[in-house]
Amino acid sequence: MAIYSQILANGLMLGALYACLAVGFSLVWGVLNVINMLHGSFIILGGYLTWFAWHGWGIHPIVMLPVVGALLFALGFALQKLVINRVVSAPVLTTLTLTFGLDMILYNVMTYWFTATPRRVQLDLGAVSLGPVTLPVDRLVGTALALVLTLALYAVMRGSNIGRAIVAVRMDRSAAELMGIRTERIYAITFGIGALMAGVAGVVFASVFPITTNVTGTYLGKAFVVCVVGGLGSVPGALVGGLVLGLVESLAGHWFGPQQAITAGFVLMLAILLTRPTGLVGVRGYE
Amino acid sequence: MRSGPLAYALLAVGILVLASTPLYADNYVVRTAAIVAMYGALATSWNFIGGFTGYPSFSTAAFFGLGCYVGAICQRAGVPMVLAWLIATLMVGAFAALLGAIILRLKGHYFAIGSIAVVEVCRLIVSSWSSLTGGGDGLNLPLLTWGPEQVMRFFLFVMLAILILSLIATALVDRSRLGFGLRCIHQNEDAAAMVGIDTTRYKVAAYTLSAVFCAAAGAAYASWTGYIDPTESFQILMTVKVPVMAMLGGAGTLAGPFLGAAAFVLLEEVFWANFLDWNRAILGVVIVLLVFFLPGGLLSLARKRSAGGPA
Amino acid sequence: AQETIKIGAPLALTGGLADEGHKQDLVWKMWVEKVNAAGGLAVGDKKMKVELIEYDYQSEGQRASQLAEKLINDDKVQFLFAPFGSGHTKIVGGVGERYQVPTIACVASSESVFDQSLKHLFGTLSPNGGMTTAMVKMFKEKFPDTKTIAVLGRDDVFPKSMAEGIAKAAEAQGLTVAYKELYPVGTMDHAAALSSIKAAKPDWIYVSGYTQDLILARKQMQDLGVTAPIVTMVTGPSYKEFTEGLGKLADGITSSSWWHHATNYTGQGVWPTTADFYKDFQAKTKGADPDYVHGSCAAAGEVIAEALKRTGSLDKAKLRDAIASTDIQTFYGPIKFGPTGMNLPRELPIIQVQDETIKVLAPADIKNAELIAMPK
Amino acid sequence: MTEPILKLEGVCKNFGGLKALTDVSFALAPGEVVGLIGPNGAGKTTLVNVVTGKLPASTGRILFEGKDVAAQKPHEAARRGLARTFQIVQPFPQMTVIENVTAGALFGGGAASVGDARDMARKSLDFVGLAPLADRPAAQLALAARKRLELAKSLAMQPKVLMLDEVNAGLNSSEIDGALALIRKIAESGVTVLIIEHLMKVVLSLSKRLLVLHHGQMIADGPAKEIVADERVIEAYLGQKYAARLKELHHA
Amino acid sequence: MPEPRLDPLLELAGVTSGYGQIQVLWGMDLAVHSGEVVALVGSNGAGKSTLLRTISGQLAPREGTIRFDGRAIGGAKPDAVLTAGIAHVPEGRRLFRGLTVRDNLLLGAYLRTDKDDIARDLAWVFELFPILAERQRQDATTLSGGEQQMCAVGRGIMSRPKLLMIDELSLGLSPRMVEHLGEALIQLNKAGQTILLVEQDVMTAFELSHRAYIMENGRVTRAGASTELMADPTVSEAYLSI
Ligand SMILES: Nc1ncnc2c1ncn2[C@@H]1O[C@H](COP(=O)(O)OP(=O)(O)OP(=O)(O)O)[C@@H](O)[C@H]1O
Ligand SMILES: Nc1ncnc2c1ncn2[C@@H]1O[C@H](COP(=O)(O)OP(=O)(O)OP(=O)(O)O)[C@@H](O)[C@H]1O
Ligand SMILES: [Mg+2]
Ligand SMILES: [Mg+2]
Repeated sequence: MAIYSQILANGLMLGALYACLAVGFSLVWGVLNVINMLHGSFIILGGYLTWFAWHGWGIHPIVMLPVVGALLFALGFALQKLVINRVVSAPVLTTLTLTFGLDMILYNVMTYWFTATPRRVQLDLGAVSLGPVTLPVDRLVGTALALVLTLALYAVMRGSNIGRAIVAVRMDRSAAELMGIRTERIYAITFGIGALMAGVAGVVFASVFPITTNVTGTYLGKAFVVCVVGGLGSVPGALVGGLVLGLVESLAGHWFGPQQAITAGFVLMLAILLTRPTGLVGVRGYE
Repeated sequence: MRSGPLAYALLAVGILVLASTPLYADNYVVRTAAIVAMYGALATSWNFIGGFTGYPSFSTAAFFGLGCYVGAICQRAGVPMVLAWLIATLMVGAFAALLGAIILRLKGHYFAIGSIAVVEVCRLIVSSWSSLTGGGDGLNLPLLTWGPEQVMRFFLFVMLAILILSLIATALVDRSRLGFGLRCIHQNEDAAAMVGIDTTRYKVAAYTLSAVFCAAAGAAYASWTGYIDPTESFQILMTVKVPVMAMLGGAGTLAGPFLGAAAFVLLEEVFWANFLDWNRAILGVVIVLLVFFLPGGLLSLARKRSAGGPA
Repeated sequence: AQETIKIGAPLALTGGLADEGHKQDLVWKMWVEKVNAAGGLAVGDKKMKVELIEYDYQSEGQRASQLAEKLINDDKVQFLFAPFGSGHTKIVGGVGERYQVPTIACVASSESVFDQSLKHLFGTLSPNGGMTTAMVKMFKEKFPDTKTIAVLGRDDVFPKSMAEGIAKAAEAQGLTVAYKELYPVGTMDHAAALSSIKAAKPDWIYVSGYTQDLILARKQMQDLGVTAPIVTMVTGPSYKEFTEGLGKLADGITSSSWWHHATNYTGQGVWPTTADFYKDFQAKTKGADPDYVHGSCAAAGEVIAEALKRTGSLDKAKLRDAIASTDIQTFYGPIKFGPTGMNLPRELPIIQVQDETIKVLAPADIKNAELIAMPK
Repeated sequence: MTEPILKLEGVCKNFGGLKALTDVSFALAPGEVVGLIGPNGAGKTTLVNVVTGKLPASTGRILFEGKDVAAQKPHEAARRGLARTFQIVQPFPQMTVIENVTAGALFGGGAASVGDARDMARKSLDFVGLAPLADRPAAQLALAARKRLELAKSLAMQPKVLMLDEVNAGLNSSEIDGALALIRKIAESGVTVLIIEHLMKVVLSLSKRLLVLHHGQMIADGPAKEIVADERVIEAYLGQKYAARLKELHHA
Repeated sequence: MPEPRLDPLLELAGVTSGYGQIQVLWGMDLAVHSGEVVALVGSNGAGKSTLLRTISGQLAPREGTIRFDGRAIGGAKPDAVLTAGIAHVPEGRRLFRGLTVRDNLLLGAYLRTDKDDIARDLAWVFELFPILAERQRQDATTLSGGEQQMCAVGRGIMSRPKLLMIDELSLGLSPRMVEHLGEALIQLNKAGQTILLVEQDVMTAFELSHRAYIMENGRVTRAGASTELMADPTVSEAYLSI
């Protein structure tokens, strides 16, 4: 029994990190209808910035959170404004190819500058015990941050003028223009928010996982799975998707061995794709 | 979409150039020609589902990888090489038909994701089924004992044969009821069903066609290199690269995917040889520029020239 | 007519193995520089300069084989250096075999690579086997209470063979294997496996994988309170990235390696002693420590030098036979290839991180510390 | 009365909790032209979708030539001779007009080859008067022509029953007059026609019999004259003012 | 009805416009005065929607001038035109799926920052169309066609425009629904709203408007008071019938 409470706790904490990793990707995909192949690299970029600040100047990751967020927002905004906006309404294959090409560039730049060495912010905050369950403090903080950030994003999407404009542009670009919405700007803001969330996830990840350019593909794959499981383009979807994936991987790892954990995640995703394409809590309209 | 004499001429020239490389060039050029033919076959296969039908499939690496493994396992069990390739082609084709019946219910981005997931799941399953596949250790195949030139020529002609078969299939489909139906589905699937097209069957047929040539190429490739492992056989990169090649040449056309593959492979050659640290980034830049300035693919250039404007 | 000796190397400069690729690149360039500064390599009685031709194969096996062919056909190299890792070595070795180009593998240690009768492939690392039996024996001796072992290995050629090897060796010497699983490439989290290991309460935890897997595993062990008197990670502590990434957490971790700069070998070549190599390396990298990849790759050059000297010609078949009969001493240790082309087994260093530095526990002649239990 | 060609018995269709169709029953005799009217959201398009297999019925039977076809797929419906047009026109936009119609002939009309289908398509284009635009891409057509293309495509399928979902919406009076003549011609060739339209002029001038859907229920089925005077229909659909206008017109 | 002012609120002179190589408008002249309801009728493809798109900035005029409220707005971007005071209710309603009725209405006020006034206008829209108040938490695209049209008009009103342009008020609506919406428009106009109405159903258009323009092939062919046009036999011949 003790082991199960531990497995569940592991799953939930991992799941929150997954949610954090995926929410920006989901937003960009849902709103811009662009599969952002750069997302994994954005996360790693955020992680590297955090690591260098910590390693070089001893700046605490918490301080870097807003800094990295702002930098990646700017990067995302600029990329969308100057590059992606030119083909934003083209078919899937075109936008995907474009972001794939951009990712090749960013990836190459990052391996050149940062090398592929795994780096880690050694905060090592220890762990707390709740009865039989051991909870690593950095993951707890990461979980809390992930929740706070996704909720903040949710609030922005639901309650603010910008949030409404983002949905409107997604649903009907030319009608949105008639509302006075500058669609290209909204696209750039959305992409910026996506990059911001990726960067912030990178900050959290840098203190929890070893960061290296090798894992950009893995992160991207996780983001895919989380989005599909939870439901595309919706913030609560990313949260639910992340948690479910974390739990499934954790339980499958325990029952069938770590070799099957990732397979279980993908199988879950395929099952959901086929039975409930809108995801567990997906909003209609993003198909 | 109709392929004119220009396309056929380009194809004939391209294939002749590839086939004649052993006459005048060294073995590495012959190898590059074989690789061009192989990617040409992969891109031409992809064209059935991605170009004709408009379904952004990223399953290529799954079919290629399964082809590698089925072929390798058969060969290790003592099946003669060419027969092993045939078995691989048929089995993967059957697998694609079954899989297609399931995942072709998805559309757009969802289909894209589902088809990528297929690659990952295949890789994971192959990798954990060690008793059959050797898991992470991979599998060794009997190496051909001929000299390097003979081996290379042999595989050049094998890959060319697969390419030519895929092109013939494309030309036949293009003129048939199937091709017409697939194009209708591409344009408007609801309307296609309403005029009496059995969309599920047609899509499954396209998906299967997109698999068989990949499987054949994979099985032949495995025999060629003599060693396969899960990471090399199921490469996400290949699965993205092949559609990019098709787009580069012109998706949905007869000659486009092959030309795109040739152009892409040659570009890669140039960049590796000359830019050690930046080859990936430079290729990225090229892709970005292509998306911007040549969205219809290389063939659209030729078409503009010859037709003097958009049709 | 040939003016230079050409050695070709497909390298992973980008992609998953970029770090390893850059290490190989670094020492090979060091070696070539040093050789050419001394006028080149002796071929019989004349000296010829060495040229190293590298291409980035982006950590993709298909491309590695393609570039190996390019090196042979276009660049007409006389020798190939195989890239990092058993899988890619196998691929490049296959190409070398087909063209009968001698290929030196310096970072492949799985016997499975060398058992397929590739007559032109030679490996400077000793077989993995040397890393398991001796280790079990030593740990049992020092810590007689060691009864159970938990093994977690990455599903990839080398780490998998290590995981399997250690489990077999442990069982053979009377230990119980309490847990043994492989994790797939691309695993982001070890919590589930570690929680199961924790429940099994083993006396010895053995994890194999690449540096980033191992850093994560160690960190999560700490987080989840998973401990054992002995924790071994292969090949973690052999790399400085591992200790750098973990800091204090690395303390107490044991491992084995093929080579360590604390050894003191004397032999032939541009670096007659281990100390010479160490000094040059430190100068080149502004104070970094080399690891076994650096050592083994640098020594690979000496194999070629020796073969050229002995044959005095560039005839590939003669060179191959000369390499097969190599029997030299180098700063890296003795190199003598067995019938499969692999360097002969020898007693390999068992190491442990103590106070964030690497200590050698065995073999006796280079030992500089005693095994200690993992700090709690 | 002859054996009905199409007959619905107790057809229901739910979307989650929403009852889009409740217990709908009616029958069409071969060659009949019937109008289907009802307020927005009454379920008219849904009815067409259910009959043509685009949506499965929740319960109920759909008999086509006496055979229960409730479980059919859209392409099966098309091959049986149940053709429809879409309220929002659905051409194959990048194909030419003739290719669009060829698709109808090839797959729904049972043409033996692409060549035969092309010949059938030409006839169909001549019939609707689109022949001059045969080689234009469908996307370039103006609305009226696009609606006629929908018609031509359906006709090429050699339908026995043709369901027209607002083919005249958005057309002006002279265009409507042209369309009316066309539909009459189709009906005369023996095709059973079900017309869905909000334009009473069209419905009344073509069909003697009207069906009225309201909130998914069939609230009236009978001769057009009686229906337009029915209080429930006026209340639910026509509105008093319009009904008055209609009455004036009848008197005039 | 309020007395129309003399100097036009919106004035087009010689406007040409189109899509890519296709020219649709060929020298359009048109004026709308404050307080008026002006109808624009004409056959399919005459260019009515194109005209509205050109005014609202979705298309740039190639030649000619568009003046609004004393300023030239030709070629301005949609957000600038909206700020100047023109709202465009597009053909086919175009409500935003995934957003509630209320959110759709609020998007009409996207460029406004006066919170209190927005709330007041929202209340006024709900008063005008009580059904929307009832359904305000519902996804807008699940409304019936007529309700959607109300929501679209309401969304236009929410920008508090000086001129409200409505494209195809009655398209796909039942006669009863058209009647209902017409009444709402008259009420709106009585409250001072200037309206430019594009309408296929000429009868409805004439009934609702003070003046009307008849367009053919991108040009104005007739213009005048609606009652006069309705009485004109040549007009009724071509356009009027039930
Ligand atoms: N796929 C669907 N999912 C959920 N609800 C639907 C779906 N299709 C239609 N509906 C709902 O069913 C009801 C009937 O719609 P339908 O389109 O059949 O009406 P209609 O009579 O054709 O209206 P109109 O005259 O406006 O075209 C509406 O409330 C509509 O919102
Ligand atoms: N996006 C577009 N691209 C190219 N041509 C267009 C486009 N939109 C409309 N057209 C063409 O412009 C002409 C005028 O169209 P417009 O929509 O303005 O007409 P309309 O008077 O509003 O007609 P309707 O009554 O059908 O709404 C038509 O010939 C149409 O085909
Ligand atoms: Mg309808
Ligand atoms: Mg219009």
